[in-house]
Amino acid sequence: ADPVKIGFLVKQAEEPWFQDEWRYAEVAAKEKGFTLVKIGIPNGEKTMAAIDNLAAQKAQGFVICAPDVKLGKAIERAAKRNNLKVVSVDDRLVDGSGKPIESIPHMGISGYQIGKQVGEGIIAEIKARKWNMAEVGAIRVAYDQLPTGKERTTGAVDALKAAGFPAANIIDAPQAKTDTENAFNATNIALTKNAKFKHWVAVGLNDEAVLGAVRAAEGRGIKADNMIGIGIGGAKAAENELNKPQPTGFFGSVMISAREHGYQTSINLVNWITGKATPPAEVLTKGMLMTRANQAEVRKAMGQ
Amino acid sequence: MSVSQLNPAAAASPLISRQWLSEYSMPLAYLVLFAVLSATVENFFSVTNVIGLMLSVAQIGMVACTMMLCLASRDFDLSVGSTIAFAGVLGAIVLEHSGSVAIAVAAGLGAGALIGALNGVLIAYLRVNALIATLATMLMVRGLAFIVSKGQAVGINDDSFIDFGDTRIFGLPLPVLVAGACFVVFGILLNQTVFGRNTLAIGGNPEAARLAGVRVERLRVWIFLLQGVVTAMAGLILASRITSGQPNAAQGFELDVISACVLGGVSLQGGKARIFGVLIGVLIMGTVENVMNLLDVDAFYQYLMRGLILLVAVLLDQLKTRGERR
Amino acid sequence: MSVSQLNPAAAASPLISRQWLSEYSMPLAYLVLFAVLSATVENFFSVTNVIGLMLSVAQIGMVACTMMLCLASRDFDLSVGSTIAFAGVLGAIVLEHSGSVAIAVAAGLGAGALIGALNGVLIAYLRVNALIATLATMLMVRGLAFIVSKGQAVGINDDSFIDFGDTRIFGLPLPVLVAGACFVVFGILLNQTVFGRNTLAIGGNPEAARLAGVRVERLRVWIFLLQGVVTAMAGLILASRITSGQPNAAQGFELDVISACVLGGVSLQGGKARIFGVLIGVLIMGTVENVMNLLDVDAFYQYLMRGLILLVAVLLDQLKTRGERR
Amino acid sequence: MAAYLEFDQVCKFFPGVKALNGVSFAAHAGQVHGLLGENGAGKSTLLKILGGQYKPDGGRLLVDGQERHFTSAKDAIRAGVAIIHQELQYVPELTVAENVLLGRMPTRFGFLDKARAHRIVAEKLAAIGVDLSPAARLADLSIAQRQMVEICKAIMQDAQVIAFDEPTSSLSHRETEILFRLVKELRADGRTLIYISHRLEELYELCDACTIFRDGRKIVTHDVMADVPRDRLISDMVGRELSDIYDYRERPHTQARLQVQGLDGKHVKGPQSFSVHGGEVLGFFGLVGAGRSELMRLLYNADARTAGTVLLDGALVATGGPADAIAAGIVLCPEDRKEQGILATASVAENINISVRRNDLRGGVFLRHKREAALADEFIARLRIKTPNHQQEIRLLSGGNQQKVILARWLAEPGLKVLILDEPTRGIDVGAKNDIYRIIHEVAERGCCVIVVSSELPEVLGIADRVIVMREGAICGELSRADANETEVLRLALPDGATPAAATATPTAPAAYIESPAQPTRSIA
Ligand SMILES: Nc1ncnc2c1ncn2[C@@H]1O[C@H](COP(=O)(O)OP(=O)(O)OP(=O)(O)O)[C@@H](O)[C@H]1O
Ligand SMILES: Nc1ncnc2c1ncn2[C@@H]1O[C@H](COP(=O)(O)OP(=O)(O)OP(=O)(O)O)[C@@H](O)[C@H]1O
Ligand SMILES: [Mg+2]
Ligand SMILES: [Mg+2]
Repeated sequence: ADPVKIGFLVKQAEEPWFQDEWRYAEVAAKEKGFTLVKIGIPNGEKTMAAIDNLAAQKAQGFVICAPDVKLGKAIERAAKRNNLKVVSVDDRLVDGSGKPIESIPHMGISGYQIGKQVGEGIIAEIKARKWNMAEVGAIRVAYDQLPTGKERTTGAVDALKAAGFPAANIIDAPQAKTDTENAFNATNIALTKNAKFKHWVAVGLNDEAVLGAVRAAEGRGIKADNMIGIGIGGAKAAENELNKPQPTGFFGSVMISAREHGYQTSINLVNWITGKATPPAEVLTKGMLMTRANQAEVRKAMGQ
Repeated sequence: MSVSQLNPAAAASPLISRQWLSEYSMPLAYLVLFAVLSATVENFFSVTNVIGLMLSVAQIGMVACTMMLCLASRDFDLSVGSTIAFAGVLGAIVLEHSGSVAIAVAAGLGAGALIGALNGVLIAYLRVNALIATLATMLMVRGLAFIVSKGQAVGINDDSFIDFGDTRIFGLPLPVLVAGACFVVFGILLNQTVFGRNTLAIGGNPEAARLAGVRVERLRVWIFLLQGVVTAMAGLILASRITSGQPNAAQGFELDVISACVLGGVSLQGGKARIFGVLIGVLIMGTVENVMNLLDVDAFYQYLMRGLILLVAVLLDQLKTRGERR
Repeated sequence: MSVSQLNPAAAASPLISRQWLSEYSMPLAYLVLFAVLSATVENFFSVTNVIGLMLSVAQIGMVACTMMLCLASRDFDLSVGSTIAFAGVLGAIVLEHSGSVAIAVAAGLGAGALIGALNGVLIAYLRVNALIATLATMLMVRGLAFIVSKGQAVGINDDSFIDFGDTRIFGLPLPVLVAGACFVVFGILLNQTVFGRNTLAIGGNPEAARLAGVRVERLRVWIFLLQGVVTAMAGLILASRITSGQPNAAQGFELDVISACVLGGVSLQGGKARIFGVLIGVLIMGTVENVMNLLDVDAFYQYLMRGLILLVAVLLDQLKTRGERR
Repeated sequence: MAAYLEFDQVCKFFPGVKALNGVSFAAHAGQVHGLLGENGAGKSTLLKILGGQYKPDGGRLLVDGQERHFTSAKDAIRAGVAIIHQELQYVPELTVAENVLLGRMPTRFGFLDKARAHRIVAEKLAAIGVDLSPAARLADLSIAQRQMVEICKAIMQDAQVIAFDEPTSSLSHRETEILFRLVKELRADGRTLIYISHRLEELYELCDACTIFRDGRKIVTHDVMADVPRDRLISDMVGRELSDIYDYRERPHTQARLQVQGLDGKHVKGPQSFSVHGGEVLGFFGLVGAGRSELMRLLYNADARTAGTVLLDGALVATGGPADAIAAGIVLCPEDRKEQGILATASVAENINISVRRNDLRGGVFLRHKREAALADEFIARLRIKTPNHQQEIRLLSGGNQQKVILARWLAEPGLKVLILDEPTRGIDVGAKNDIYRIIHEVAERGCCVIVVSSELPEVLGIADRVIVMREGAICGELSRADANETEVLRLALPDGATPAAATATPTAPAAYIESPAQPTRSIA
């Protein structure tokens, strides 16, 4: 048989998370002896081009985290046309009416679920610090232009509300771009408007957003003991914060395992191609809250 | 009696060779590049890959045709990326509600025409700086795309609409054929019609054009309107290819299109445009991307490579005009 | 014999009023806007908010000062966003390894100077189109930022470095003071020195400036070099504020800076620049953003509003030159 | 005979300037009507009103007895008015044919009919006597050729009214001759022609009637041009008496200060050498495209030279660009003020001070605004530059006044050793010419070298101590003031085979020397 060649397409190639996924997929490739082609697909157009490109390279299938889940049908068609097998990772692909595409096996996280873990982590810490919820303001650093961003922050907010956090205390801070500086500016304004709260918590779509919120709070004298920020991702940006000599308002980050996603999905796909096994239709992995206290264990558990 | 002191014969021969060089150096360079890549990069020279390459630049190609006119008239359009997204989203929504492909396409194209006309009126009649005017429409149209779609991709289930992006004629996908048609049509428009000549004239010297009786403002509006319509068409085709209208599609698209044009020798100072050059510019952009993916170049190094290749391309193009006084 | 036929008194009064208007209309309009917002928008007129507003535009402000020079000389720089990211990342890495703030800052500024000089040489000596040249460096520098940082944020633990972004003098954060200093320095540079005048001259007519003894190429390189250094400084300050060097910081920053300049009346055709205008342009951009967030404007409608306000601002600016037929 | 074209109390005001203040006059069909006036008198403004470019602030414009209100250039073209503007209005990237037919390109089935366009333009060019390919790009032509294209463009409109705004300012002999023949043909054809020029001899040669402007007002209309004495014209125009405009005075010459040895480069044929003495005014004459400007640009480091050296007072002048030449004390006032001279959006003061200011900076970097303003005001007064103040943007000045500003830039140089003026009096009125000639003499008297490149033969003969003639990119002869006369100079300048007799038969020749009453004194030298 031909040597196995698969593609691994991710929506934000520059993000540490996807770099990690690729890294673990490489590990799998080395172990199992197949060829891996990594392509970044920032938008729908590039996605289509990348699939064509894979076909030209005579790949037999690809793992994909699409820039938008509604690309599902297009990806399905393109794969079928080129006779490629598809496995989705991170985000589950859906068709035009929003139903998951059954023919594409999926391994992933639910943005909403991860967000919920953030919210739950915050609630637990609020309780541990014995804060009065009425005196706590919650910043949602919002970037609703990005569907996953919205899902994550919505999950977090829902978890807060479910635990009895007053909905009126939740303040949106819309960032213009997804970087720390813009999160900083957005949070600054939110803090100005709501000077009344004693304590603060912050959620956002990634570690960078929460970091911006934490820095803005520090600028106003709201330090570690009055701030709980929990990010998502757990990569270097979080590690830097958690390893600072003094604790900061950046309390922790929900870490998701790039290892399993990168490694396992590629192996599942290769097994499918070689006819060894059909991948399970859907596997959902969970994140773990990593804080100063449990950093080492979490990293180990997550296989990093 | 002769005005020029020059010996016509002596002048003619170097002139022709220089003109010939400046006319065909880009296509030639591209052919050489293509040949080299075919020989060295595995899988590059195959029907599927070449078609894939063409498909990947189909949208850029269409819009580059009108962007060329826009730049040639000394203007600038940053709003094309947003227009692509909006036309796609609007088309998808209208399709969902009306069920009629014709109405959806009409809505998308109509919206494009409106956006283009708005740009044109702002720039030509209200004399707003083109950068600011189209930056403003870029923001507003992107906002509209988000608002009408509530920030979510709008799925498309209509098969006849989706098929458009998939259908092949003589082995070539329809989007590629449409892009090809754009190059032919706008090539003719630029070189064989009064419209094209006047466009170059208002770019080269707007005052001279006005004094010669060209209706400069009206022409500007038409150019932007055309740009809007073609961009909307590209947006609808994209929506059909990706089976959804995506409000955050085509971000940064404007820079790609403008780069392709400039790479193809269109002057930002206006007055200069060659359709052939634009085609080559578009192909270079697509080829670079394609080859880097074929060679599995690391994502971070892709930035480096893209920058370098852009530089090399313009430096090569520069060489031929060297020595000439500017 | 009199040079002018006119009664000097009669001539002076309309002239002064027009000049006065064109000189101060922007600041006045901004003051009115500021007063209206202070009266109507809750929390807007408070020390914390105004300082927050200034902090939010500190980086844009610094870079806008040099971008103004760049545009005034009829050039263009798209690479500033990448340079901010790269300088921050490099500074953080060097700081990590050397432990010396001085070396880290020197490395960051040095890198900025190199990038700027590269741009300058490409544009001035190799005559590469400024858009393409700086687009290429933008890509390459961003790539370098990713490569040196392996795509990860680089943490900063040195307190003296971090303090820089936090320290306040007379209640004003240092980044704001630095931006203020930039406006003063570059204002003087533009209006009170040969450097500034020659910059405007090469923007107005490069050939005439050259024949008048301006060393056009050398000056161009200096302008870009300055731009690189100031941008790198902004990058280091950003890194200090966010206590890390982030390789994907400041994407799209270049358009913000250029818009602020153009909003402030800097002509893309070169030859025209006013430091006061740029300051106002920067403040308008920041204020719009700030007020929209204070008013809780929906993220999607923010796009719409930003576009609209950009348009209104230039249209107002346009009004005063109306009547003059070109 | 009823007037075909009539202006009635026309006014046009700009901020700070009354460009036209109640101007009335009439021009008749079958006549050439000359407009005269010093720089900034309002001549071009009047033509812009006629061409629909400006809307008058008052008064009426009548064409063929009908009152007209043009709102755009197109209206004027439709009404049969064609203008050849002072600032050439062409599209550099388009071809001759496309420029000539701009706005009126012939089509076939909606597509351009290029063959026909080329044919009709080629025919017209041939009929006029201009040897140009319709396919040539305007950017590749010399200024004179571009000017001829502009003229052809206006003629092709087949308009009843044709107005020429200083058409000869960038033409020399050959084209001037063509132009004059054309104007006369059009007059014979019954067109109404308006002709603006600062060269009196041309006006005498061509015009049937003339109107004189000063400071936006009409001074007088003479119905029969030929009857008006020259001195009367001049005094009406500039408001004072001028007997000898060249003001030539004998000066002592020192040793050779500037030595140009074997200079070679593009557009120059073979190495060229010459030298200039201190206190000497050296004239450079040649037909259009003779390479004079190119040689000066090589000397000034404006273009790269392939060989040769320039010595000033025995010292080598560095070759790093114009800045080096200026540092050595050599300055060049370029011939094309729009492309090479003015900083359009900068003020008059800025345009004057751009180069001089390097000598007078605080701490080597900071400007001295007050001194710059004072210097600008001094030159505005000395050269009678018409501007509301020194802050006016230079693009808003009349063409001749822009030229004066650029001259001021170079005359203000304190360390001046060599002054090169390329067509310095292009578009300048008689009074100002006189001012400039006086300044040239002053500069020479200080012991500097002055090189004047000019296509106006009378000017060269009138002010130069020595004349160098160039032909086809090379220096082909040199004449002392005593030997220089029009026949000799033209014999050298014309290509082999052409006789000076043929040249002197051109319209400029005999009439030209009316302007030079100083001529008899020349034999003293
Ligand atoms: N757009 C404008 N704005 C302000 N002033 C102007 C404008 N156009 C012309 N002027 C002024 O109007 C006056 C008349 O200018 P015009 O160009 O008609 O002079 P002219 O007679 O053609 O002079 P020249 O012989 O130098 O060409 C000048 O003082 C000039 O500065
Ligand atoms: N930009 C240019 N492109 C092509 N040819 C040029 C250019 N400039 C000058 N030439 C050619 O160089 C030769 C010398 O021109 P130059 O301008 O030096 O002549 P000149 O004696 O100064 O005459 P004039 O200035 O009256 O035209 C001419 O043949 C001219 O056509
Ligand atoms: Mg004039
Ligand atoms: Mg010349």
